[in-house]
Amino acid sequence: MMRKYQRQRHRVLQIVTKLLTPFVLLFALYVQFHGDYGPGGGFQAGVIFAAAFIIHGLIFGVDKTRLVLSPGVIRVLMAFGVLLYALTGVAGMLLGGNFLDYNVLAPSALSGQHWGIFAVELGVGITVTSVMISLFYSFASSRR
Amino acid sequence: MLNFLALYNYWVVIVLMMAGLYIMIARHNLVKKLIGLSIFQTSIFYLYISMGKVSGGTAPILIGKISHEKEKAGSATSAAAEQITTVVYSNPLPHVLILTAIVVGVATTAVGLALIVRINEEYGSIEEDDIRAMEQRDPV
Amino acid sequence: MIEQLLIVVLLTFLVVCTIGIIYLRDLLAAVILLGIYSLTAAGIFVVMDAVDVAFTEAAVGAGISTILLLGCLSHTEHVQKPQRHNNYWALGMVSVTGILLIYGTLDMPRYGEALSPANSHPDLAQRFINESAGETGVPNIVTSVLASYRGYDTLGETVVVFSAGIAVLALLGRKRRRVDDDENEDVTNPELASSASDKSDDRGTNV
Amino acid sequence: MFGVVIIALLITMAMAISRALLGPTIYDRILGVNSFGTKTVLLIAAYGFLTGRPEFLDIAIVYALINFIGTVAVLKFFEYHDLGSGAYQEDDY
Amino acid sequence: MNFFDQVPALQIAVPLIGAPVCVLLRNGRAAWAVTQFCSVICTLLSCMLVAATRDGTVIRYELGSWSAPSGIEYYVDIVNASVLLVVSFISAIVCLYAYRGAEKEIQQDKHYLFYTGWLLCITGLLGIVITGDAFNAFVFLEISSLATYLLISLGPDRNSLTAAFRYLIMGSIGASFILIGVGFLFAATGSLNMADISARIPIADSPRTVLVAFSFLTVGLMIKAAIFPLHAWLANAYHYAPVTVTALLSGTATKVSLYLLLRFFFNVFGIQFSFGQMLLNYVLLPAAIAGFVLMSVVALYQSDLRRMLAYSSVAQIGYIVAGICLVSPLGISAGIVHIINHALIKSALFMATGCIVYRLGHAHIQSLGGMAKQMPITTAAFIASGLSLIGVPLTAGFISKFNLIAAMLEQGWWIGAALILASSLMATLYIGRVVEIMIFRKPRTSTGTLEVNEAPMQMLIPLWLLIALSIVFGIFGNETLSIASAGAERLLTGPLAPALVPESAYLSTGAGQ
Amino acid sequence: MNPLWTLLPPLAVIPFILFFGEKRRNLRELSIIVAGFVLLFINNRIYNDVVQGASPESGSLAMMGELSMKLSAEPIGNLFALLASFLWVITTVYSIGYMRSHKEINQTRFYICFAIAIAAVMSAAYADNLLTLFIAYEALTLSTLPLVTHAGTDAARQGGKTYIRLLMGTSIGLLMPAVIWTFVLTGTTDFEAGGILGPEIGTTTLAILAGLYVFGIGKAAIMPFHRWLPAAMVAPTPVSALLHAVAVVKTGVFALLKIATYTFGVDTLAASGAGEWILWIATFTVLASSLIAFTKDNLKARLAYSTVSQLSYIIIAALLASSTAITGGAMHIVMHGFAKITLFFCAGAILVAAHKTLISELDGLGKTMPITMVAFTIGSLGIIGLPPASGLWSKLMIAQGTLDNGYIWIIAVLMLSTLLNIGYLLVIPLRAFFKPLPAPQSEDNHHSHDSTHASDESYDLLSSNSMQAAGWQEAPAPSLWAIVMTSSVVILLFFYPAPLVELLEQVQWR
Repeated sequence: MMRKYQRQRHRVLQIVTKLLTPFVLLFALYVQFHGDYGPGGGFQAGVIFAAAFIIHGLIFGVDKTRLVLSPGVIRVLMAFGVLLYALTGVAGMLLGGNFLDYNVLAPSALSGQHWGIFAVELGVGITVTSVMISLFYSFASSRR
Repeated sequence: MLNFLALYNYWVVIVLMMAGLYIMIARHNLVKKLIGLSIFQTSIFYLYISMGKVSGGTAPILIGKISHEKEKAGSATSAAAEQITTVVYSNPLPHVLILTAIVVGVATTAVGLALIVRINEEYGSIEEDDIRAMEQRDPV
Repeated sequence: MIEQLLIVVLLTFLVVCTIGIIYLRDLLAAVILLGIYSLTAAGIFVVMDAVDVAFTEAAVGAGISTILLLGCLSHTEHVQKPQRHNNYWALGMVSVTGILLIYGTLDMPRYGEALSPANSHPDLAQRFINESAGETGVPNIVTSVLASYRGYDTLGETVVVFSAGIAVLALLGRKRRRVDDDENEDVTNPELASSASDKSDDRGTNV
Repeated sequence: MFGVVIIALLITMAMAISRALLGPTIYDRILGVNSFGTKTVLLIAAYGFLTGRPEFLDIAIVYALINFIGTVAVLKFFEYHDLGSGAYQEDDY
Repeated sequence: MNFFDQVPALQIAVPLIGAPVCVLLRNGRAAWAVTQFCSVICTLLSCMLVAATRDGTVIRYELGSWSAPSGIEYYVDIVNASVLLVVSFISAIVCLYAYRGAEKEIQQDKHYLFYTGWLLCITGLLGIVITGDAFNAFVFLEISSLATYLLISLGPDRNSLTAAFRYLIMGSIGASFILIGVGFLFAATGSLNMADISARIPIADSPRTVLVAFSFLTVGLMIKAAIFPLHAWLANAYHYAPVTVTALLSGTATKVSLYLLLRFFFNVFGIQFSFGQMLLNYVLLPAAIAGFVLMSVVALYQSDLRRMLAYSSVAQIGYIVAGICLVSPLGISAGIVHIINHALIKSALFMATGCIVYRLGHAHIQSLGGMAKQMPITTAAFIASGLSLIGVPLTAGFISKFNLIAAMLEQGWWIGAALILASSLMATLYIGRVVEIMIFRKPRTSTGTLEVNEAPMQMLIPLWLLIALSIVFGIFGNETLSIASAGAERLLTGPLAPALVPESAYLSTGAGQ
Repeated sequence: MNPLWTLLPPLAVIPFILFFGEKRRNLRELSIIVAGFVLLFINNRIYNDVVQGASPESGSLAMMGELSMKLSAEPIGNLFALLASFLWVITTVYSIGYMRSHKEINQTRFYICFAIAIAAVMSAAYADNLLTLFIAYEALTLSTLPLVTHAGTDAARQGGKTYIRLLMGTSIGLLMPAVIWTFVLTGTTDFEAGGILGPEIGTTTLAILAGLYVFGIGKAAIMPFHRWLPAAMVAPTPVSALLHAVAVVKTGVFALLKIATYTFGVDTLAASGAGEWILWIATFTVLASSLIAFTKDNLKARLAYSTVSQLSYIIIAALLASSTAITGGAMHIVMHGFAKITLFFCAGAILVAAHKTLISELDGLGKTMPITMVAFTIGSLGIIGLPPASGLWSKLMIAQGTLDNGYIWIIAVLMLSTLLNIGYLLVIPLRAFFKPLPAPQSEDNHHSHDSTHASDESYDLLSSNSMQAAGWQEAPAPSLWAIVMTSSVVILLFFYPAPLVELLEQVQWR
């Protein structure tokens, strides 16, 4: 009886969260890719992306969120983001420029810059997302 | 007097900064120390951002249509160049620096908090005094 | 005018929050005040045209930081013990530092000064504002500087985040849960400090 | 017009902050911080229109989101003293 | 792509890419292999840089191909090339040692995280050293700091956690001070590039701001470098960290901060400003001297070997700073030589201590009795590196001490020279005390014998490699001295870029027109 | 011949010592004696070169900028090297008897350290500059430390501690700054004829510098840095012999002579009077240590204080800054070296054969150990400087040197000290020969007094001593042979000091 009451009590949050999460994710993607034109960028997008998972974890319990996005995957993504960034830089080196030189990534300097910035922002976003989620997992893991 | 007003921002920031530093040094609660660190660092960010503000300026996101088509890149430049003659932008550089610094700050806070959780597990306390007493009782 | 008023009032909020944090012994309240502090600071950043910074400060300072602090507090006591004595030594040191800083600001470029060295440097501030769009094709100067001109800094920043992730993983990773499994839950109780110290012993053997 | 709005917002923010600071109960503080966050969202929106760059409403959205998450987190912490528990599992009770 | 042009970037890129690779591998052994590989590659790369810059060449590498003040650049001359070499070499050697050395101290399932932290630490340290951008140095300082907090906290007993936390607080204060300093410099000059700053400081019309920037950078770096009154974090950190980590840090971390201090004092603010106007030598020299005298005394009274060596480190840092404060070619080169030599010596000492801890589980000085019988090679290594620390001839320590005293006497600082000698004598006492116990004291165990074997070969070989190197540098001291005096010459040339003429600065100002 | 060759025999013999080890100890010791003879031969070749006025030198190894490590032969050094290499052979022979009959532990280690010490002495003897000298000096300190602490007992540890603390302390605290200061003042540390420190440096600086050198070379045992010498008495007797006659103390005074001659230059030193204040301390040391020697009943301790006193003779000789005095000092290194090593060998022989360490126990020992006691008499005469022993010549030359620079009062001190020498040294053979053998209960006493030897187990003399038949209880044959050898050299040098004089005539004073 009591439990049922509890369940009822959290129903609103649960539904709101379920509704909200896709929009938050969408917003994160918007911030990620619209960062060139407005405020935002990889870092902010990563945080917002992580925020979607955090609110999920807060409402449904972090164990449930772990099922959605397992710590193993998080760990890989964490490393992948950094690698993506660094390898973009190395790619510049291999194509004849300096480290992190985007001009050489594509035939024209401007589109090279475009791709370069896209790639590194993505790298930042992935790392920040996964680290933030990982932090949340670590701190919120159930004490009892 | 004018000087005083113009520098008022800086001074408040310095007061905040020192308050943060004071919390870090003088408070014996470990979490409080980290909160102090946050305040300290945030005030430093504020110091930087103040330097980049230009009176009458606006956020350093170029106003006007900039084409992101690759072919039109050349003309976009000239369009942007026209714009900047009329609009004053604040200095973007401190913003970039502070974006980095914020991230660094939160990373430090996260590591510090993780350490606190572990310290609490091992010592059963997050008070500097208690921990020190315990360390003295059983030096390793 | 409104702008200056906003800044002054918001700064006052910051000071009020800080004083609250210094004196409040309830850490939860301190965390809440820190959240307000960050939101206010982000507001000031907006007023100072640093929209990206405001964005980040809000997301990180008010969001992630608060959640991490709460996560930490959920493992620990959340009332600070009364401190027996005030630390006058620290106060003195901090005051000296503050006075030195204020001395340093006396001939700093005034707030909003367009001709200050920082804002007029031909190769940095001016170049970014005037040339970046042409050189990178990105209208958000902050993004272009962040990802391209100073992309190396941002790489460093990403690595910092990564380091923090690694550090927290190492500190609170799998092992901790194992401890939870076989230890009693009441580790926050200071009376059980001895049991906590026992645990440090089996950390070595528990590999 | 926007100036008046901003001044009004500042005053309400001051009131919210005083509640958050003075307490006395934790609910007062939570409510204080929540309404403070809401006012900030409004403030930023208003300021964006005042300076003629309303596209920065993005930031306001983030604030709203963060404010929501923060409040949920604080409440959850206060209720269960734990952030990660699944609120519906038996072992919580 | 010309490979040699890319060497500076590879110096950072290699360990930086190695770190996430370690995480992806999730295997302790594989992570070790990656770390060892990266360290060795870094060592080779920095050897190339030293070779290239030895004749006074300056290598400037523009990241992202953005020209210098706008983008970030690497600025490599003989001063930082040699520090790069020290850092990566120590890392390579200690990593070899860590293969066995870390296995007991660190839990098996955390090994890969440990090595990730290791690589991140190295990335950060190398990044600080190589960069020519003040803010970038701060960013990499934080990378290395975070990794260091992690490495220290992995220590085998719970005190390592508090040690890491205290270091975190002190380190963050230090880093924040550096950030403030860089900020004020930015306010005064509008630039972040060290060379550009050095050109603009003379025309900055806000001397107080520069002064405050200077003070904050100095204090921040003093904290990071553990210079005497601000050294408190070091003892705990070195004591409770895994010994392997201590061996790594003692050779690298403080040295890097000292390098940064050198760079700022001499090449960014300029000698005239730092020492003429700010009277830095009158502030820092007493601190350095008090440091090496007091800390040697403190080291005498330690009951734990690691702690003793930690305090001795603070004392040795005092020597380096004292050398620098003389602002003479001889003094600075003595300082730089001691940066190199002390890295070798102290790492070797901590590695020897690590061997003891590996077998004994602790390093209480009083219970080291019988060590010479049970672990003769380790004991011999400890004695050999201890002699080097004292400054006995034919060891690296002698070279640094000889030059330091010569520099002191050259400037007529009799008292300084005498105090260096006094502190050397105390080093004799505290090293001698340990050696005496190791050789003569009967073991304290109930059976009267110490039931331990010699440390494994994988630990002893790198240890003796370092010692051999310190002896080689003690005999062929010119190898290090020539690098150091080239470095001193470089530092004494003053600002990195010629000062701008004020008019041109105004002319080029385009804001608000 | 390149003086670098002198390092070869002592270093090359180490692998042999290790290889033969305890198992084949005869071969082990044979290899050392062979090495000793090779070394003697090399030094002799160098002697031939030097006597003809040549100065063979080695290549130099650049160490720090201009500073390098280099060896070169000059007369004083060659003299010292000859002495040391000759005594190495003899000491080894003596050790064979002593160490075996005394059943010392770790003999292999003992011989290795001994060899290293000899190598260090060689490099000190032929050092071409202060830096090399300093390095050799430190190497000698470190390599003799295991010898001092050989027994491993608490007393040995205590003695070793005093030894290392005083010697390392003075060398790092005083000698090193002196070397560096010299380098800073002159830009070189080379030994040059006539010295590198000119009078332009100023008397005060020179006086301080001289003080730093004299006190910094703790091995010269000037008061108050003499404590290590009696403390090092805990070592086995061959080591004491090495320390007090050959290697350590002689390296100290030798270094001082060399510094006086080639760093200061006799002219500078004499003209500035920089050494005068130390002369007072040195003369005080001479007298005070003679008086202390009087009070010591332990034979080795008395000999140690006698050494302290004699060393200050040489310090005085160095500081007098006259060529005659320095020549006398160099001769005294040799004369005193042979005489004192004889005395120590005798002390060791008495310990091994009769288990006696106290002078008061020696009554009537002349009956059972006549050879030893005769040698002891000769040694004593050598120290005192009475014919037919060689000490006379060196003492005379030092006395002559005092007159050169007008320090007449020093002659008085020397006379007084000689009288004291007679008092505390000659009394010992007198007791041994003319006092009757005491009642046998003194056998029990020696255990309570003899705290210096841990492994002083009762040793069955009957089984190993071949001279038992004659009613003598002498030490084992090798030891006895060594004693005879050194004591005869003491006499030989009285009648035939010419080679030494010839060599020392080649010293370039300016």
